[in-house]
Amino acid sequence: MKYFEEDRSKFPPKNADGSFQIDLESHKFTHIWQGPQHPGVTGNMSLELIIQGDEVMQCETHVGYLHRGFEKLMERRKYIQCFPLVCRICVPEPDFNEYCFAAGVEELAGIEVPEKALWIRTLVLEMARLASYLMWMGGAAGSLGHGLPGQWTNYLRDYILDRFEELTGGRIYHMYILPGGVRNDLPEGFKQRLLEVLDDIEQIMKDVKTVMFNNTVFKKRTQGLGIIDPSWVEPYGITGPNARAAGIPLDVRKDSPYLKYPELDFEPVTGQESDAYTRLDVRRRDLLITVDLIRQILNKMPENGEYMAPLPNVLNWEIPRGETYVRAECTRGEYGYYMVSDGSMYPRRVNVRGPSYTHAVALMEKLVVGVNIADVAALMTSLHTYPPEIER
Amino acid sequence: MKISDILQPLTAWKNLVKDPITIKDPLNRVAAPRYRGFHKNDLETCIGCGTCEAICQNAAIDMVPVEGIETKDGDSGLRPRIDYGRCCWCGLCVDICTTGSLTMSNAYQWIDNDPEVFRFIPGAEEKPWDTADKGYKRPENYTLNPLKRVSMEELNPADRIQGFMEIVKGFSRDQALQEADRCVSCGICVATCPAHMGIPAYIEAIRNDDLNQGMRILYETNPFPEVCGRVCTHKCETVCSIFHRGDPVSIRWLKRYIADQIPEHEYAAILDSPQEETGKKVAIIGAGPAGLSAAYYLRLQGHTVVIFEAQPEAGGMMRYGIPEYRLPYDQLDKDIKYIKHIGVKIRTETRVGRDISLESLHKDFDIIYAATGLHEGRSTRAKGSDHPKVYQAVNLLRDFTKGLEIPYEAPVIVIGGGNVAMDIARTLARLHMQKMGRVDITLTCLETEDIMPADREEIVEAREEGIQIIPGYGPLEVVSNGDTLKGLKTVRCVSVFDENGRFNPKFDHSDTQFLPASIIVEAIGQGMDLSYIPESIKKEMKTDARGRIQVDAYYQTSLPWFFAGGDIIEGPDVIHAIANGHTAAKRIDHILRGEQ
Amino acid sequence: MSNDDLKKRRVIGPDGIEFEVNPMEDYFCTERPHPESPANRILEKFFNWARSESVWILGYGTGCGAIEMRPLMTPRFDAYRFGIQWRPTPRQANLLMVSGYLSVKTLKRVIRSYEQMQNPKFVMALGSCTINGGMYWDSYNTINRLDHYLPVDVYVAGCMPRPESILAGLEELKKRIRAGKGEGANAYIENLDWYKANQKKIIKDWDMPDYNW
Amino acid sequence: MDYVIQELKTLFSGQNFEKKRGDLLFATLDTGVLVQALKHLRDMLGFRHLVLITAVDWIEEDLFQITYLLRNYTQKTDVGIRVFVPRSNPIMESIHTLWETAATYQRELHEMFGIDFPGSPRVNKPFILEGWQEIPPYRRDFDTKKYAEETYFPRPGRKTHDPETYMKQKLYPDGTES
Repeated sequence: MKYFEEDRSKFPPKNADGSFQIDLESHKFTHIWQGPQHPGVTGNMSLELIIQGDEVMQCETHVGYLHRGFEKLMERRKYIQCFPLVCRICVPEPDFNEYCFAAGVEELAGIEVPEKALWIRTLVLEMARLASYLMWMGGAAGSLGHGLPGQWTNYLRDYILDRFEELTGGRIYHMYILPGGVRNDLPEGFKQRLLEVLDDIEQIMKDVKTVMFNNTVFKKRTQGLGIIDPSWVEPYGITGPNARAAGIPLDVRKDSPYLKYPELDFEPVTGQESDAYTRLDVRRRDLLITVDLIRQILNKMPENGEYMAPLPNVLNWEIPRGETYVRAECTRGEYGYYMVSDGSMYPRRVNVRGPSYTHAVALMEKLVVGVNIADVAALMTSLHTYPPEIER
Repeated sequence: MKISDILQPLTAWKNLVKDPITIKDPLNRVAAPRYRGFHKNDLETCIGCGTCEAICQNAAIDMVPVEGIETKDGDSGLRPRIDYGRCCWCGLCVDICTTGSLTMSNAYQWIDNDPEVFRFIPGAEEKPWDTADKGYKRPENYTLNPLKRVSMEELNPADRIQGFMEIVKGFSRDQALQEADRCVSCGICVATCPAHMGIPAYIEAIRNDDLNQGMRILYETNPFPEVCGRVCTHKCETVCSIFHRGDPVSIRWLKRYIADQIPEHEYAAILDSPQEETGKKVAIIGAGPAGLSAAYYLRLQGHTVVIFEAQPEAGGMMRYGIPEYRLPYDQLDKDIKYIKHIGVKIRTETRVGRDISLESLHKDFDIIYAATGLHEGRSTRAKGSDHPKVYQAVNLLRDFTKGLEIPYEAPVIVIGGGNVAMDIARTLARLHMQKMGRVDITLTCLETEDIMPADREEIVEAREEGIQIIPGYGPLEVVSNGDTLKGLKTVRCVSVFDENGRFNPKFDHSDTQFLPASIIVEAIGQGMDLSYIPESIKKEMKTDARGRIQVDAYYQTSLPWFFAGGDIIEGPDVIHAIANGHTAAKRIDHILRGEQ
Repeated sequence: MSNDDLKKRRVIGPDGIEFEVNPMEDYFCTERPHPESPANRILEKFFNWARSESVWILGYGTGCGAIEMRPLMTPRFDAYRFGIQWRPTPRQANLLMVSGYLSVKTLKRVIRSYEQMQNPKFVMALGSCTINGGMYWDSYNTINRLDHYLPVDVYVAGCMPRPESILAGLEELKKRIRAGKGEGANAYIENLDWYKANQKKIIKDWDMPDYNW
Repeated sequence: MDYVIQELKTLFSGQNFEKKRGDLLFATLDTGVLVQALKHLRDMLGFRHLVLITAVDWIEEDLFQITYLLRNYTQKTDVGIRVFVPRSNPIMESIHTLWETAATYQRELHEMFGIDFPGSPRVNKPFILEGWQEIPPYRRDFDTKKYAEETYFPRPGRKTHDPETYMKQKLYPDGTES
């Protein structure tokens, strides 16, 4: 949807691959950096933009500001020592890392995880999804100068963090899903307190829908913005809500069910328009599904049972030679761990596939061309990218 | 554009009348009961094993000495110091802590402008959160290292009582790997082992499946792996850090596993051969563990070593004291043969003082090392204990090993609560079974069961084999009728040691028992026979008030050419004997090489 | 692309006139900064009080700690009630919050951001990583000790420090400012050579002026 | 999965098939046939989603393993294709023409392992690192701890003691019983 016609005759000629021919020295273009120190980028990354007027002609994503070399560090740590490390790879929802790493180790070492632990893991992953969505929702509203929903969702997220704190002992980094199970049982009265938070969330999400999604300004700015063609999903490796908003129901929870998802009743949310508004709306509805899933989990979870499989001495833990790939559906799409073991006490190689890797680099660079400079931030948040999982 | 889309958002104003959700006093907010906050350490419980340091992936923990904490058996005297410039509060150190001393409080505020201060020894440096009762503790039913021992296959009592077959089967490869896996390699045990064997190192060799390396480590400090792998008193296991929360690592059985797996003929290829001949000569009196151990290490240095042994075969108490079901002779022979293999000469049935004089040895050899052991039984000196049917355990065990007939008429009473008493009782039990088809043996001792000096498993196994044990009674009188022994009158012992810890039993004479017996065996301790040392030499040697030879830390007596070691110095214990044989050998080697 | 922008070159302007640009000299001030001496004592006390009550944080999420900024900015912890707020540009901020580890790439940007901030300015370091490397102590890409590169006023322990902790840290910072101890900016200028040497040792492609006014 | 094995075996002489969990298969192919094989997997067998490209350094064998992980969304199965290139001359054909997003992965591999993908867009441009002058950091012969200690000099004043040696010093310094 375009609201005014532009004079496109002054636009530069195009190259064979569809990109614009840009001659910076001609002074017809402006070369600006958005980020890393900029309120309009998600996290610590930057976009190098070339604009003409206020329209983006070319974009290059720069990452690496958060590179800590996890994959290298893991090679010199024992498996158990990698466990506190992995959750740091993605700050807003560390638990998917913990789960993928644990599941990979369990698969390579042949460990059977107790039933109760599987349930608790499912619960933790869904809680993480909730926390992450809620925080992102604030960012998405904020990127359009819409401060209010962020105030609401962030305090709701904080309630979830409080529940995390009493369950896992950690607020941001939970370090809870250990290879073999989880580190502790649910505390007393936990279910009740969590259910109360869920009620709050449902209540506030109604307001968020009214205030944000039904808001004319919001609609006008996001509808028609950054349309992902369904045919891009495969060449660009798009997963998660970004693909679902394009009408392609990709959801690891359904496609390759893990943990207790086969026993839970839900349908992946999809959209049709595939623009920023749809992506945001798909996430909002997915958030509500998560609330429902947590209720189901709490209902079906057995009261008692072991939460940890017996482990060998973790200080001398050698894992048989082999390789595997484990995936989980996080808020942004497919989160995966490719692990190679050489039979020693140290992993040979762990490769983390964060969904933002494809979304924030190749896809973003393509989508942002032709977008108004003021909408770049909104477009980015609509893709829901987290830089730490790109560069690791 | 719908008009409702413009008006609806205005409903947000309703929040104006809602209660605020802001935390009033965020600075003093208490964290969750499980919160992983700052560390606490109970310095009394902590043993400074350093496992927390080993698991910390951030290298945040240093083990440092702390004032007021002494280094002693089972406690390194070190305590963890945590660098909060490294810590990530994962709590793995708490999870792996072998004693459970390390915990976390739920305190979380530490602010300073000096980056150097974020380093502290929990427990030793006073912190506001030391008294916090909430915080992360290791959950129950959750452990990162297996606490249960791999069970050892043993003959069941009904089978083992039939003969002198070895009871303990030994680990299979899988079992050994699994048990070796339990070791956290803290090394606390090394100091307690009298021989200071490289325990974590050889356990690691088992884990790596490199038994040859394991063998080399064993022989660095102990040339009797087969013997010690079976009958060592395993003091190391009593201080094992895993013992604080679970079963100690079966260090003894793992040692045995290494030795058992390597056939005798491969020893020479694996182990070091003796160095070049030095031409120096050492005579050793007594081919027991101390003598043989000294001989082995002296021979390795290239000295000529001759051992003089009174008995027909080498081994000393290992052969003539320990029954075959605990230590099969072929295993003992395996160790001794290798010592002989490297060139140690053993002259058996040569009693110094009778067949050859000490003076002539002094003339022919540069140094003499005496390790003649404790082979004289001690009497209870109870009334009537000079009766001919009252025997000494050491004598019976020696005769039995030699293949001589020993008396066994039921009922038998054994007096004594130590391992020798158990050995003779269980040997006789086997004889009873073979000759009579039933066991009729009663063992009585001064000590109550909790302080009986015998190994726990010996007591349990003796009971399983049908031996009745009556602890807490002392012998009062041997009742006899001429040549026939009637039995033993005992009296209840109230306390064995006085307040100074000296042996001074007190009895309650109102509580006596009469135990019928055909023979009585005394097994309350052994004495030494030093008659081979001529008075002229003895006079020059420093002795204590009770006539015992005085030695320095290297087992050298006041005569520079005369060393003494083994049980006559240290009291009865195989591993001590082996250790001081090694110590003496190192000193002797120094002297022979003219070093100080 | 970025490095070429700062190279000295000849360009033709929109009006067709060719001229030389040398961005390093044209866009940046080459003069060395000077320490600022305090105003008279009573006035300085008042200034310090005012500064302490208006701590404006540069909204730059340098590391994981940035995740705890959102709760602080929002109603639950509501740091605004303590006079604290977040600003989008360095020119408007006086507190640089280094939220955890700094990769070399980020450090370069952090230095620029810090130097662009107006005096007096303060630095707060969050988490283990800024003290001694934290869990990335052996990483090839993250610094170990922040105090080698920037003058730090307050350290907050934790991984990550909770919002409550950060608030306590801010309270401590306020106290320091009021006591006249928030002299980090002057300390940085006084020891500029030392700081620059440290920075240049690890920022291998130093392509900016020594001091980014 | 058996038909995939069959096809890979007959058409591209694949080896070392390794089935994991029933829905994940690993196979080794020659570098020469890789692009054809990936194209075949994508167009004929429905493996249309490129999950990731990554490398493993087998320094002992002097080889880099490059793994291409593909997913079939209809069958819900994954195939991991391994190829090995020599460490001394690590060059691999680029597949950015098959999947646009492959270029990003290849750029990272070039930077982190030093594996070259001629023709891949921006492959020589630094991606994550900036001003890096050492050997590519993910290679196993790069010692990150040593580099970090030399470059970022950890805070001094720390000293630790090994319990075993410390107890020896304290209790039996000359190796003998006290």
